[in-house]
Amino acid sequence: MRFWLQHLPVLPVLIPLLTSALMLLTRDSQRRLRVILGAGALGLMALTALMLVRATQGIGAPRWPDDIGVYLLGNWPAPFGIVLVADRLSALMLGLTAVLGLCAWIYATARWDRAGSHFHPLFLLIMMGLNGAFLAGDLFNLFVFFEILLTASYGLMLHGSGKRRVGAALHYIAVNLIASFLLLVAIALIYGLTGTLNLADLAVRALALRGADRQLFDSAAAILGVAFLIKAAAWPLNFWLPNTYSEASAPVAALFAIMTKVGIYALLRIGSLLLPAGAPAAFGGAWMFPAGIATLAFGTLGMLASTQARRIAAYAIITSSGTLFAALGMPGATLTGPALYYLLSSVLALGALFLLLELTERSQSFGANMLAITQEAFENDDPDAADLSGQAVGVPLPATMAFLGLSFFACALLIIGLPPLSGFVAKFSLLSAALRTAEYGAPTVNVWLLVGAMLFSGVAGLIALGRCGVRLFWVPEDLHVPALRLNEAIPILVLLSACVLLTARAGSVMAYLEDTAWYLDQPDRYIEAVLGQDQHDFPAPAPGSGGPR
Amino acid sequence: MKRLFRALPLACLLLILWLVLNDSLSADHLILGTAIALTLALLTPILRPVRARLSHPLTAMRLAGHVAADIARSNRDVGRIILRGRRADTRPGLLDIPLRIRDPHGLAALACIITFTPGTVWAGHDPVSNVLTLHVLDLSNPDGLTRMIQDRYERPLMEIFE
Amino acid sequence: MSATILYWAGGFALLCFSLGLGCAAIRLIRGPGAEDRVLALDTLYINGMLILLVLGLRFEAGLYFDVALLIALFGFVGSSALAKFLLRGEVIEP
Amino acid sequence: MEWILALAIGVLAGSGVWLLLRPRTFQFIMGLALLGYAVNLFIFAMGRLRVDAPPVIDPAWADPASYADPLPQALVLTAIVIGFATTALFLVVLLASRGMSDTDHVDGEEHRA
Amino acid sequence: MTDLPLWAAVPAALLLVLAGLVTLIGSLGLLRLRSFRERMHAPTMGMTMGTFCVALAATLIASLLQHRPIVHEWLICLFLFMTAPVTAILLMQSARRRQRGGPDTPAKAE
Amino acid sequence: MLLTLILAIPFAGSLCASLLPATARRAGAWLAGGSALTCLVLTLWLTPEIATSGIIKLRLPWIPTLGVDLTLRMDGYAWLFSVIISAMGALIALYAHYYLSAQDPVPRFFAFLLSFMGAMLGVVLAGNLIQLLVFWELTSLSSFMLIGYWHHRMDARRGARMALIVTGTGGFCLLASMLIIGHIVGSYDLDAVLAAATAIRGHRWYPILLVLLALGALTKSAQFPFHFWLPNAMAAPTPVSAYLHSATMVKAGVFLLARFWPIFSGTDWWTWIIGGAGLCSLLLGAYAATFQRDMKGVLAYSTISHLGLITLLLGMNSRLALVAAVFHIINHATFKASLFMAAGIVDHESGTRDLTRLSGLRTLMPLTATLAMVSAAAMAGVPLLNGFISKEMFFAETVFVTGHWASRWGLPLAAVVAGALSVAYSLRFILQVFFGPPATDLPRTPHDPPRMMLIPCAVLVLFCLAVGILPGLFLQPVLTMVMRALLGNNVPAYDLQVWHGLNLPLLMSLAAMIAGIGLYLGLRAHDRRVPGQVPLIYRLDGRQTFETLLEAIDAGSARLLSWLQTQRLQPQVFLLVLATGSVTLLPLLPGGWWPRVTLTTPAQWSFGLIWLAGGACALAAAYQAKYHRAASLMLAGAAGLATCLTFAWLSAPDLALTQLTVEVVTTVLILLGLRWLPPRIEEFPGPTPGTTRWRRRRDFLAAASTGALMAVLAYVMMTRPPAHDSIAAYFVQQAWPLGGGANVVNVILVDFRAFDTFGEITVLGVVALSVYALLRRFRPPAETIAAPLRHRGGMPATFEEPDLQAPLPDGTLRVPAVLVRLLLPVSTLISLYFLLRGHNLPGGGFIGGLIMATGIILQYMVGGILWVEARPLIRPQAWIALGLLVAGAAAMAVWWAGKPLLASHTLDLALPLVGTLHLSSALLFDVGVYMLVVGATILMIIALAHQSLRLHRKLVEAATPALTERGP
Repeated sequence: MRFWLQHLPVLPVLIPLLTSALMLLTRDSQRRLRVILGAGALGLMALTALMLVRATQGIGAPRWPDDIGVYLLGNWPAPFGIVLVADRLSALMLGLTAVLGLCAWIYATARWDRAGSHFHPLFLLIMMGLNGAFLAGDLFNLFVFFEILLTASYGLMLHGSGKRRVGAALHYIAVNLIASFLLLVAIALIYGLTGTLNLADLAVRALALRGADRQLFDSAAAILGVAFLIKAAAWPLNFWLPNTYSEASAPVAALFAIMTKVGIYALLRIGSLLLPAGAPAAFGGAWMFPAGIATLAFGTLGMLASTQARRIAAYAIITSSGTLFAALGMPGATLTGPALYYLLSSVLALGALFLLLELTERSQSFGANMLAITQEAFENDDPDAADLSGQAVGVPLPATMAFLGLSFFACALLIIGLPPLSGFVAKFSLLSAALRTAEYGAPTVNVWLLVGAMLFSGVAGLIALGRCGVRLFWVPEDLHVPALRLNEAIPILVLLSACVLLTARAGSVMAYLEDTAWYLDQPDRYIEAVLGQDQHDFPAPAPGSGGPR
Repeated sequence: MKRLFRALPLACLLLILWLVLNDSLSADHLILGTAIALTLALLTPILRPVRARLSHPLTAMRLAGHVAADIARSNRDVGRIILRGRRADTRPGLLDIPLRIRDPHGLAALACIITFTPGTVWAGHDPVSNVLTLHVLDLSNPDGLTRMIQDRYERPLMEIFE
Repeated sequence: MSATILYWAGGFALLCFSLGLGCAAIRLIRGPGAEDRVLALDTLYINGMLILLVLGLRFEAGLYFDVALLIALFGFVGSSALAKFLLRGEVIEP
Repeated sequence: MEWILALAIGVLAGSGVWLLLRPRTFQFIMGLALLGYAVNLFIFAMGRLRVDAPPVIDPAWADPASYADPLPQALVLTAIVIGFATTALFLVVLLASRGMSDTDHVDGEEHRA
Repeated sequence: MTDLPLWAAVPAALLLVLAGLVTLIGSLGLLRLRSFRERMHAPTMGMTMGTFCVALAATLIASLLQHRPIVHEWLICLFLFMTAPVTAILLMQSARRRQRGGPDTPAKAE
Repeated sequence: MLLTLILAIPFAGSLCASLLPATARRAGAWLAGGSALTCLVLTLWLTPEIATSGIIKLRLPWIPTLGVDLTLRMDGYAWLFSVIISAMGALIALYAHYYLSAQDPVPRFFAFLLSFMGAMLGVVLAGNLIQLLVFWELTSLSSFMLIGYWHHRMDARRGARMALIVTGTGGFCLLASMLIIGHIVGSYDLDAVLAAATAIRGHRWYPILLVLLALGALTKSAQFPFHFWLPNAMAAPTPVSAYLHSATMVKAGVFLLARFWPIFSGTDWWTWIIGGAGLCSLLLGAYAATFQRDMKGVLAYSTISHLGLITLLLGMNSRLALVAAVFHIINHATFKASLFMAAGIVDHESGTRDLTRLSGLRTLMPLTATLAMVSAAAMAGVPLLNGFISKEMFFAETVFVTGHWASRWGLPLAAVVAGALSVAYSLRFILQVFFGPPATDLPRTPHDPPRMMLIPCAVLVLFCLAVGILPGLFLQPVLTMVMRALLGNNVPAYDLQVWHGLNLPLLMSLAAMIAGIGLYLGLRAHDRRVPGQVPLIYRLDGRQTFETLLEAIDAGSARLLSWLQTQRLQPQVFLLVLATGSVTLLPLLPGGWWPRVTLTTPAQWSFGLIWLAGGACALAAAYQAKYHRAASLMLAGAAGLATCLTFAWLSAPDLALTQLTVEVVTTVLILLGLRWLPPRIEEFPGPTPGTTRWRRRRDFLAAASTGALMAVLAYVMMTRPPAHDSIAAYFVQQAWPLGGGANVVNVILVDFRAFDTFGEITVLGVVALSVYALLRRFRPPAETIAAPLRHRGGMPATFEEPDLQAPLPDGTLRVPAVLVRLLLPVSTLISLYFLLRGHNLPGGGFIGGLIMATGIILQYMVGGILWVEARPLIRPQAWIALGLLVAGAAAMAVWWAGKPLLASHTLDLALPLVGTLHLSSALLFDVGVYMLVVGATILMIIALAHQSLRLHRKLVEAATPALTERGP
């Protein structure tokens, strides 16, 4: 156990990677084996994430100085080699990813994993990309993990194929490819100016930049910011999102709920580290707030204007991004904790909503819709996948409609921010923190703008989701009770219970997040932990043959 | 064992290639090179069912000399034609040459030689009638060219490959 | 002395090769036929390879040789794929 | 040399961006390719230009000043491979889109004025 | 390169100059010749003479500098020799086929 | 503890009810009634404690960092409401049991009802503002569910949604106001807030705070101008209307106003906003009620009116008015609920609620008629009923208003008018339904309902009578307790009596009564002419306005959205370019960054020429990409070659090698795709449309500026001295001593930054898998199947199975095949050469892998897919997997030496003959890279190439419909 613990920060990357490699050795038709492997890997990842969350709190087995786990890959000291850093924020995001991923995956095993090849490896690899991006302590490594998660997301986005999906994916890929170029250019510029790629080292060196160097650095940071803002879906760079998210297959869309948050994570992380040197405009500086308000307004507008449930959900993602930007763009770290709470709640809720909507759509007119989906998804030239359409029907569970209705209701509450679930707590805590910043010299106009925009988005959500829910559950005369599988219902239940848990334990969760925010406001600890990390010399369990280096 | 034996020429070739590439005759390269060359030579027939049989190395050397000389000469000719540009009264055209050589490797070698010589390009080969079509930049002396290819190239190639 | 001679000779050769590269590029741009372009691309590769060889001579570095070797070995792949595309309509047939 | 390379980067990037703004999928993918060259050269240029100083060191003489900066090169290598991969993927997606929508417009439908 | 004796440097330099000229003429042919089939012949000059001369010069210089025969430049010639017909044959075929179709063949839909 | 129980029991009951089977009618009713009764008993149990100590409080921590706790707090005021809620709940449960029909899912109804009850109790018991808000919104939500209970009816859906949106929006405003209060006070605790009254009133945010609070309260209480949802909420089952929309939920708004009365009242703002809204609702509601056609419509508008009365009283800034308001809350709850029940009974029994159809029911259902008449009399303010007393108090308050003459005269006048109207609609309600000739065209013949259904109604009527006759006895102590809770020790002296002597209020009452009767008689003609139409303001249909507004919002937002976003890619890319360009320029605007000292490498002619050609090719590629795809591809290839030469020239041999091989593979890849693209014949040269020209110009400008920006940035950076302590120096210095390799780039790739490489090969693998997965579902474009292939480059129109045994292909490919097959071992050898030497000289896994892959692709090119795949060669997928696993194993092997992942580890094996053999984990890692690159590249290319097979199969199928089995 101790042996594994010392490698804890790298496990969230390694587990999915190796498991997916193992899966590739099996055939696509050996689905059961792949499912078993996937279950094992995702379970292990969840366990690892849990342990990381505990470790970064100072509880549990691996004890790290300052509760920040630094893993030197290749045993090269910090600014030179690549480091993985597990601090509270990373651990939090890892935990969230694990929960969401597990749920989406379980859901997919009911049906969707047979709608095309290689669902399981791709799913694990996107998890790997997400985990890596949350752990990366190196700018270029962050880019690499972004690429992994993006390419895997392209694959998953295309999973199931079909005209509209491919069309949406084309745009998604096109925009993200350009964003990747921007990322590369920015990283290159930053390296050219500072001579480092390590984030902690960069934070130190950015302090010393003066004059023209600083100007160029700000330019580079601006490009970097644009790249992250694209991924985080800031207006006007987010037009790809509604189509993409509403056309993706349900489990994929659910997992995508966290994709925009990766961009936000990157902005938050880099912004926090560059804070002492003066955060550049996109990283919590001048534009983040206006971008957030614009995005929030745009998402709200989109929710109002959409009639289709999935599109509403997609715009809800934009709204949540906008809220986060605006919150993180307010001065000081007062809003960071509540913003993180909001992030947790909205990711879980939106994930659940995407899963749910597919089931709901299935109830609309069973014959036509289901058949269309099935044909679209399972039309395949290879004979071993051809006759799956028959199996795709589950067993009608009791009280299916009540379950769906209540779940939808709960999701709607979470997204709108109505009591009693965590959406409300998030909204309330954000707003109360926003008002508090007014005391610390934030422009009052901004405070009111934020409060107003958030409340208005709540109202808009109420209108949109109300209409949508009424249409889905109340209007149709011939609501067909969909055949639901247990592994389609359980993930939704788990996600929503997670939200309930967030609500019930709001006190302790909020305390944890406030601590996280506090750590983010003090980048010195992070920097010291990374740059001060000695080369590892783990106690070997068995005498190794030959001398290491 | 027979396979091994049949793979030997190719293996030797590959080993030489390896050594030239690494520019070294040290023991480790020899061993590594032999291993790699043998493995590759043993695996190659999977995708290369037709094997070349080589003989008469001396003829081959002589042929190489001829080819080098012809290349140099035709370089000069073609260069002149290019430099003269539109004033040059060249008559480009196609030329059919009946062949006797059948071995695919021999034909391939002939193709290499013809293509590698400026002024002539392989323009087609009819396997049934075994007629080679050439495109020639300056077709002032078709018979001479036909003879040259048949005597200077085809015959030695037949000696080598058949 | 010999270094100077070689330097200038190398420079001259480089210039010639680059000019040749330019000629090929003009043909590549002007066309008119697709075959012309393929041919020009092939020439471009050859000229590039020669440039690398001369650079290798100038800098006395074997590293350039590798690139040239690779061009010699695989420079034709692109152009022959193109040629096959022109000839048969697809590069890899059933 | 610097200005030549800078101009080259500019021309490549300009052509690439122009193509990215065009309506056909093939134009887009060519734009990606050209922009990819530009970006790779740009990253490479961040290590500053060195002639005849490949970072293949003489073990006895490992003075950083006498070798080109190896790190941007490593980054470009990664970028080239990732660029290749994404180009391939985009190509296949555009083919799929073409197969399903019967058009090669980037929006999957023709916009007629 | 200063160690190189003059008797070797001069021929090597001449070889280089020759290579340059030949290759340039070959490439020029690409522009000056009238039809595609004629143009087919031109680049071969660079491929053959140009490469030969450069390889020869390289071998000369490298062998003298390192005091042992260095032959790996000839691999390049070998590979060129081996691969040259592939493109040429395909290209010629393509050009012939198109010509057979007549000048009014619709433009290729590449 | 008891407080928790009071709050928990309804929710627990709700949960139980929701778990009951849909047919458990009786159990549901018992559950609901039982829960409500228990709550009532518990509340009453607490009475002595409330009476003596004033407040009972219970605090459970929830989110301490935000100052939000679960605080249950019961004082006299809350007690009063708890009693109303639970008592009414019990009565309604009984009533509903008889009201609901057999088809309805009854347990669900009770589940919602109970959850509403719990929420409502939560509102009144909340000791924390945020907690109050939570329950406040819960009442809205459960009201939504209850209104939409019969969701198959459109009016129910609409009404439910309207109520939800209006009250929900109000809730958000309330949230904002609570936040501001919390901000001002520094706590959300109710007691703390009540103690900070002066601070709140004096704060500069007070006006906005008040507006927000009023929005919350007025929407909830259906006050003007948000009153319209209440009549539409009448689509709910009548028990719901009786319970939520008359007795309890709509009272939440006035509950809140009264609760905060000590804090907020006493300012002009308060008077104008609250009083004004109350006055408007009072008059408007009464006026509209007079003309309604629907029985429940009358009651709904009268509810608005009565709530307006209460609100007006609250807005009067007088403590006595507050007393009157609270008193009227109680009274209104009783008589209105009983009226609703009566209306529900009539509806239930006769099948309609239409006042124009109903008539003369007095004889058919005498008991109901009696009860309804008494309640209606209470509503009209007839003496000896409770409505009279509260109305007298109201009149008295209006008389004592001071200030502006308009309010001095206007308010009493308005009061009389409202009184007259209430008399009129009460009369109309009773006379139309129960008097007159017996109706004949009713859907059902009505008769009195079962006794048990009448009991709730009767209980309430009895209460009306009791209070009306002996108010002092029944309500004086309660009211005092309530007032103490609200006002502390400032409770004004008041006297609840039926007879105060002949005074102005009594005269006003009389006037109202007479005017009301007259009004009723006068309006009968109008009523017969246009039944149900409200004169003068019928155009101001709240529902219509609301729906129009919603639609306008939808349409407007859709339009705005279409203006603010685009579904097309080109504008998106343009925006992206624009955004990036401008933000990059922004920090550079001040200038001062142009290099002064330039450290240039001397320019070379040849290099310039290379880029002259390369740049021209790039431009030409851009120009040709539309119509001459293959040409464009070649031109881009030329630019790629120039890039490759640049890398080589500028000391990056590894890059040159990689660029070259990637170039080759990419060309093949794109060529494979080209065949699936539609033919594009150059369009007929005609005038280009102006927009297109403009767009092209704009795009050109964007492209040119981007290029210029990149060029400038690159130039500035290149001429800038390198960062003085770049980490690159470490790599150069340590590559040999610590990394064991001379090629620093490779050492970085496989050792210093091997993790990046690991990630990068994963990307490659992922892409290969995605490509494969997508292509499995590839659909060839329609016209490639439709049009014969001859037109596309002379492929055979029919599919001939290639001869898999033929040693060499026939025809043109024969000679190339011989050569290319000979090349395979050579290229494999060279790939291994580049792989193995990578650590010390340019090369490595990537380059090696790509060379190997190219060699194999060549075989496919000359041999054809089927021929090659008939021979066991390679399983790309397995190579990808093995590549990842080998790299992973190389990375993890050092774990057992106690080192972190990817630390390099060398194993020196002493072998005979050879000497020592270095086996480094870095080399193993590179082997993994090699395998993966081979696998991924091949998988992609081959997957793409396989589409031709698919097309051929389709062609064969199309040609021979009978033969539809799949090929091998």
